[in-house]
Amino acid sequence: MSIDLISLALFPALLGLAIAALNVRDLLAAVFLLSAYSFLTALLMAHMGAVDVGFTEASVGAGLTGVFFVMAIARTSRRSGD
Amino acid sequence: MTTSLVFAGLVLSPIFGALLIVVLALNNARRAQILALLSLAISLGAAAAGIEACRDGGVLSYSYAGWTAPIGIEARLDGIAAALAMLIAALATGVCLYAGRSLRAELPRDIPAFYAMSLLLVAALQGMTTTADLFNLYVFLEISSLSAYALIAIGGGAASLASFRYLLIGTVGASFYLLGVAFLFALTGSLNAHEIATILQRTPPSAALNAGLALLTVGLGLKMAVFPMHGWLPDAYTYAPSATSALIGGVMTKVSALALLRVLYAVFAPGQAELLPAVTTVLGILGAAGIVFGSVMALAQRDLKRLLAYSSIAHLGYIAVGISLGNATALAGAVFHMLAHGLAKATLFLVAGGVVYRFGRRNLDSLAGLHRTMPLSTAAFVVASLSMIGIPPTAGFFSKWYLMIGCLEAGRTDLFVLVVASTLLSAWYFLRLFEAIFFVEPPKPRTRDELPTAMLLPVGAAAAAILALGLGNQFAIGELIEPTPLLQALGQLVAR
Amino acid sequence: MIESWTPALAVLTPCLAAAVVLRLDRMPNIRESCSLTAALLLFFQVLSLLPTENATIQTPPLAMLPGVALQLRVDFFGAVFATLASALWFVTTLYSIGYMRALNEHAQTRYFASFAAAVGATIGVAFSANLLTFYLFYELLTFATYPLVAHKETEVALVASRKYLTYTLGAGVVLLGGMGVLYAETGTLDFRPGGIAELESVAPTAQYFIFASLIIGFGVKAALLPLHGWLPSAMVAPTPVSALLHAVAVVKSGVFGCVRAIAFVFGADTLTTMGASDLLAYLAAATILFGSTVALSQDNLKRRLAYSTISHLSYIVLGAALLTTTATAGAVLHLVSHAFLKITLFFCAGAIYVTTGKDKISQLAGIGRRMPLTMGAFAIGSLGLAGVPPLNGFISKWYLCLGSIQSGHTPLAVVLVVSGVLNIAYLFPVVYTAFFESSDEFDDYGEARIEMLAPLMLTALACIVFGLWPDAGNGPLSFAELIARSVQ
Amino acid sequence: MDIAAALAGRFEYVMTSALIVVGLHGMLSKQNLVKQLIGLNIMQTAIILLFISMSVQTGGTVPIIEKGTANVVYMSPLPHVLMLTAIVVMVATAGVAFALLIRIHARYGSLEEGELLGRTR
Amino acid sequence: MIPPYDSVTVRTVAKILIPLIQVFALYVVFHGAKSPGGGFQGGAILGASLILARLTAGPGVSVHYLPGTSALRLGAVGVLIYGVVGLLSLFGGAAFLDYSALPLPGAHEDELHAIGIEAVEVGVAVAVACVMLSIFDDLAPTERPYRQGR
Amino acid sequence: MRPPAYLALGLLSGLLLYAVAALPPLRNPDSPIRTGVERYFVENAVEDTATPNIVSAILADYRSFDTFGETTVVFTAGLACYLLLGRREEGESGK
Repeated sequence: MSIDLISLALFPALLGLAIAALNVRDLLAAVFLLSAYSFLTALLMAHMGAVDVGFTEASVGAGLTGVFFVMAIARTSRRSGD
Repeated sequence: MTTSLVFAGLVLSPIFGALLIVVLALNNARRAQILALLSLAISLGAAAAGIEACRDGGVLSYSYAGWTAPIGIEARLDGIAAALAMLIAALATGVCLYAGRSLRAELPRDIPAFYAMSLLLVAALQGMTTTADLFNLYVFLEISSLSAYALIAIGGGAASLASFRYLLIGTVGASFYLLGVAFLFALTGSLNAHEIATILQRTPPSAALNAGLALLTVGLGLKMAVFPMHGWLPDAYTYAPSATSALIGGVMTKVSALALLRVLYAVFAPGQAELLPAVTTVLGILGAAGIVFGSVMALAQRDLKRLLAYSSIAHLGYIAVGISLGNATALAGAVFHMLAHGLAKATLFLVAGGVVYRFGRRNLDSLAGLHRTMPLSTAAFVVASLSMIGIPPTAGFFSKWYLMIGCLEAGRTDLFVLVVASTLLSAWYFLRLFEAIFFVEPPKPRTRDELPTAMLLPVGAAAAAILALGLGNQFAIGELIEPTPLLQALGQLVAR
Repeated sequence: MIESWTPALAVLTPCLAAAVVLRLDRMPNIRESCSLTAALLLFFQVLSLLPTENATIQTPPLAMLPGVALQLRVDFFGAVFATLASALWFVTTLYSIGYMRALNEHAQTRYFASFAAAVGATIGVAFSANLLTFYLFYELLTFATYPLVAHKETEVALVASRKYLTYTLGAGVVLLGGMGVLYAETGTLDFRPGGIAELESVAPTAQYFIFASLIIGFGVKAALLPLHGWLPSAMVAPTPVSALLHAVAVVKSGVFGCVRAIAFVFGADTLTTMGASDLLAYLAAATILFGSTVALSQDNLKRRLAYSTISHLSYIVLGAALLTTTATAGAVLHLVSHAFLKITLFFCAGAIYVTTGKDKISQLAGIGRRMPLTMGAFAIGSLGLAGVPPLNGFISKWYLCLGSIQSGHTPLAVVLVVSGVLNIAYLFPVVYTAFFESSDEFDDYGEARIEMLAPLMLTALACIVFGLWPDAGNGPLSFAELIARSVQ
Repeated sequence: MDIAAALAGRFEYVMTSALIVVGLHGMLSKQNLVKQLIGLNIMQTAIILLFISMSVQTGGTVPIIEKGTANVVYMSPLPHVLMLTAIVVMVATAGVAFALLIRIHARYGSLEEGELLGRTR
Repeated sequence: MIPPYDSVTVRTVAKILIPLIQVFALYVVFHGAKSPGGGFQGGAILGASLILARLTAGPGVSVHYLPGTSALRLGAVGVLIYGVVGLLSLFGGAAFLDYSALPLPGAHEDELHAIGIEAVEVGVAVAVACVMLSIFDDLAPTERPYRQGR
Repeated sequence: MRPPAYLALGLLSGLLLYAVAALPPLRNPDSPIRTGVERYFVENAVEDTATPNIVSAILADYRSFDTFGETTVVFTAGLACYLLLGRREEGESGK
């Protein structure tokens, strides 16, 4: 069968994380959810055979972007109106 | 080797210039400016060599890293690209010369990094102009966008917010473009524009192809600020430092327009995607709407730079109309309008910067008596305005002329009437400026106080270039633009 | 054909003069002498360029579009117009000096510079070898005269100048559209005596479109009936401006363009098949009657003259539209004679205004006693416009009447005669008021200063000379006949 | 045509498309600038995922060639390369966006669209 | 605002951890030709280790290495390394970045390519690591307010 | 969110579904990307570059210009942040 189970499980999780990240009012929480989203993406990439890309996404996308997000939030405000 | 040097001079020299500025001159504006001018001089030379090589239909093809087209990345310079490359290099040189004084007046401190950033922008635009690889185009698109965001945001005040909006919209545009590339790549397995075009010849039309076309058009349309995707433009141009406005307003949108032109007519050879006629039709309608909208909004502005920004939207409408018509005459008109409008708008923004430099304000009232304070700048301003209105022998007239004839050739009488009649619209808002300059007495009498030479020189040179381009349009169009294979494939210039 | 850059030099002379004038802001005397010198120089330049039967001077073409170049050519018609403009420029400059200094006007530098630029553009219009060149100078003329109309910088002047620009730029736009279609259909924009032959085979819709756009484009400056609105408002300009620009340069450029469009773009053959020329002729006739009638009710002297101008410009259009040799000759002649007559009248109006501050006809009772020379010149101008022999107005009107009867349009001849009567009706009361009504209001006034008096005497004299000897000075009459024969 | 079946065979494509739409919806509907940025990030990541999905091959292995093996099916390497670039571009864009956010906050004291609008006018 | 992290445990752990991470990063960079990894990944990890050092030591202290603009300058040097490799081949008579024209005598063409790839990866790693650190420094909160334009 | 935004979003979703259904299916050995340039990379990467990791080979050799651009993107971002927030000029004490 053309659909493997890992994809079948990870994609809905991704969708859930994305929606959650967008709808949490605490921005710090949103950023952690986004990092989790990125990390799951990285997993999925690795699973799809793109180890290099997964590696990069994990270190750059989930890691550094997350850190930058936190920095930016620390210097601005943590609450979001929506 | 010569080919190598042309591309290296165009694209690499500004990048290296930027790097060297950061390494050597990050705290010395003067040294940074000199380095920038040096690397731009190389760029100018390369552009001149490129024009020489591309006369009468010549095309320079170059494979980066020595791997030929489908494997590696190919760069191509045809007459159109060479003309645009020259415009970019020349305008950037002028702006870098100008920025020294102007930035110091508009910003609280010297910023040597400005030069590095402008060089990166220039390199990226040259890269977009010359590349034949769709993904490479994306990379350069992003470099140009990032540097543009930064260059706009240093303007202070609302500039950051304007820049952030531009960032969101611009990134969405770039993402759409990337998505379109994804579809094309999935369908053809290639990223090279010419190879894709060849493969598409034998690919049956499909929904994915149509979607790819639509996404590419929307993505580039967002970057090009075609109405109604122009939302980011007015604020960005208004709040940016004038030097930035001149550079970005002069060339940036044009490069995206050129990319769009290539996608529509070089990648999707006519008739390949079912959606192509619909896309061009919609583009024509949007362009026409943009002309009217931009001009009417420009009429309502009190802020000089915002007025110029809205006029940009109108003139991008002309380019969009030219692209949408798709015959050789109209495309030549569109390309020539990129050059003409680029020069004219840059001149206008440079003079606007001069007004800010002298009076610290930029509303229309501050223009009063400008012809006494800055007679030479005013003369340049008038020349550029006449070009924007479309009065011969300035360049703007000829681009409008080719667009008109292109409309007739395509049998679009409605667009013809619009293009012709819109002259009056743009005349109206420029006349408001003339009236503000010549016939309003300034609150206190002003003595002659011309801009410093470093600022006046680019202004004058740009104005002279407008006239030269108009008088020499037979060279630009007849020997450079028209013989390019892209236009030749679409037929003769003027149907007899 | 002789190729030479000398016609371009003739165009450049006034433009250079404008640039020099701008630099001489602080030295009014040198500035004015510069204007005068340039005017004289230009006049002799134009004379040296006059064509002969077998040699026409033209500049080398400067290719601009495929098949179209920027080019100047001194043909007979253009030479007549250029000579007229350059001669009257000198006279008007002299007059302007008196006028501007007497009123102590502001921004005189801008005034003289714009004036010179406008004359340069007019010479360019006269010498244009094709529509593109024509369009270039036509638009330049618009921009050069804009500061003159707005000269006073009052709200009224600014509104009038906006109106002027809207009309003329609108005209430019329409003209541009017509040029576009003409070029797309025929691939050329040249002026050719007798018309562009390719135009005959063009689809009728396109033919009508081109004709209509060209006539509207030129008709605005020529103040044809529905398009005349700007002219009376533009009378807020200083009187010398009204004199030269609104009796000679601007409006005559429009008329000149109309004649070019009729005789050099379309030609009699195409127009006859189209049947559009009759329409134009009747439109012109309507304008003649309209202008004359409205002029009757104007109390402001300059406005009365403005409406008179509207009516007389249409004489010329009418003559060209009749498509016969005699009528065309009449049109060319009227172009010249009306210029001399109307400029005399405007000079008189200006002289009165400067000396007494009066600009209403009803205020002029008895002024003829104190300013006999001025009002005498005015009387000559009035008689000339009415077509009374032996003044030059009679000759042109004679040709026009003859032409309309020859071409079978007798009603038009009647219109011309009626208009002559109306001319007397609206101009003679001025003379009557000035000479035969009495008041003691002007006891303290004398003639205007010599810089103003001399020019108006000169032009009045010219009216008589050309009336008595229409071929004086290698004369307009033979030129007019040559032109008419070449195009019909 | 049986679109449902066609879509079922392209599960990854459909899901990434959904993620793109979710991200864009976030950008359009949220008032907070950070949230808009999060939406942008989600959209970009989704596009990257779409590219990667393209390269999947049944039985494919990581595109690293081992000596002495033949007839191995590899995942397509080209999309991987492109997406490496895209990820870096993404983080670069985010970095610039943060710098802008900090400036905006320093000037207006807020990152809510509605409040900003009130303060710029 | 992030306070300087004044916990002895954290500092000690970080002190041990950071060199380890950096060694791993170097491995990733130089082993990129044979296994997953390369300049970007290695550079990002290297950058992360530097950022970790900044975080644990607190922003006030951590400017001891790569202070001021030197991180950005070093980043530019990284890009320059890449570019110079390209220019070497350009002036060696081939296209920009065509490694087969690198002026290294006695190496086979494929070896030249491998060397070129490694050199370029080093440039990328330096650039990414330093620029990431530079961005972090810019974004990180400090006492001094940055100067805003008018 | 205003109606035009909903419209745009709806259009985009429709377009994506419509397009994705027509893409070459996943895991298809005959899809164009498999038969295009990719074959060359898989077959020649080791010979050309002596680098077993094809991704590295393409990244740093075949498409090295892209990667140069990409490094420049990173550098541009760094410079942009410095330009916008830079407060670390050397010799700042003098100012």
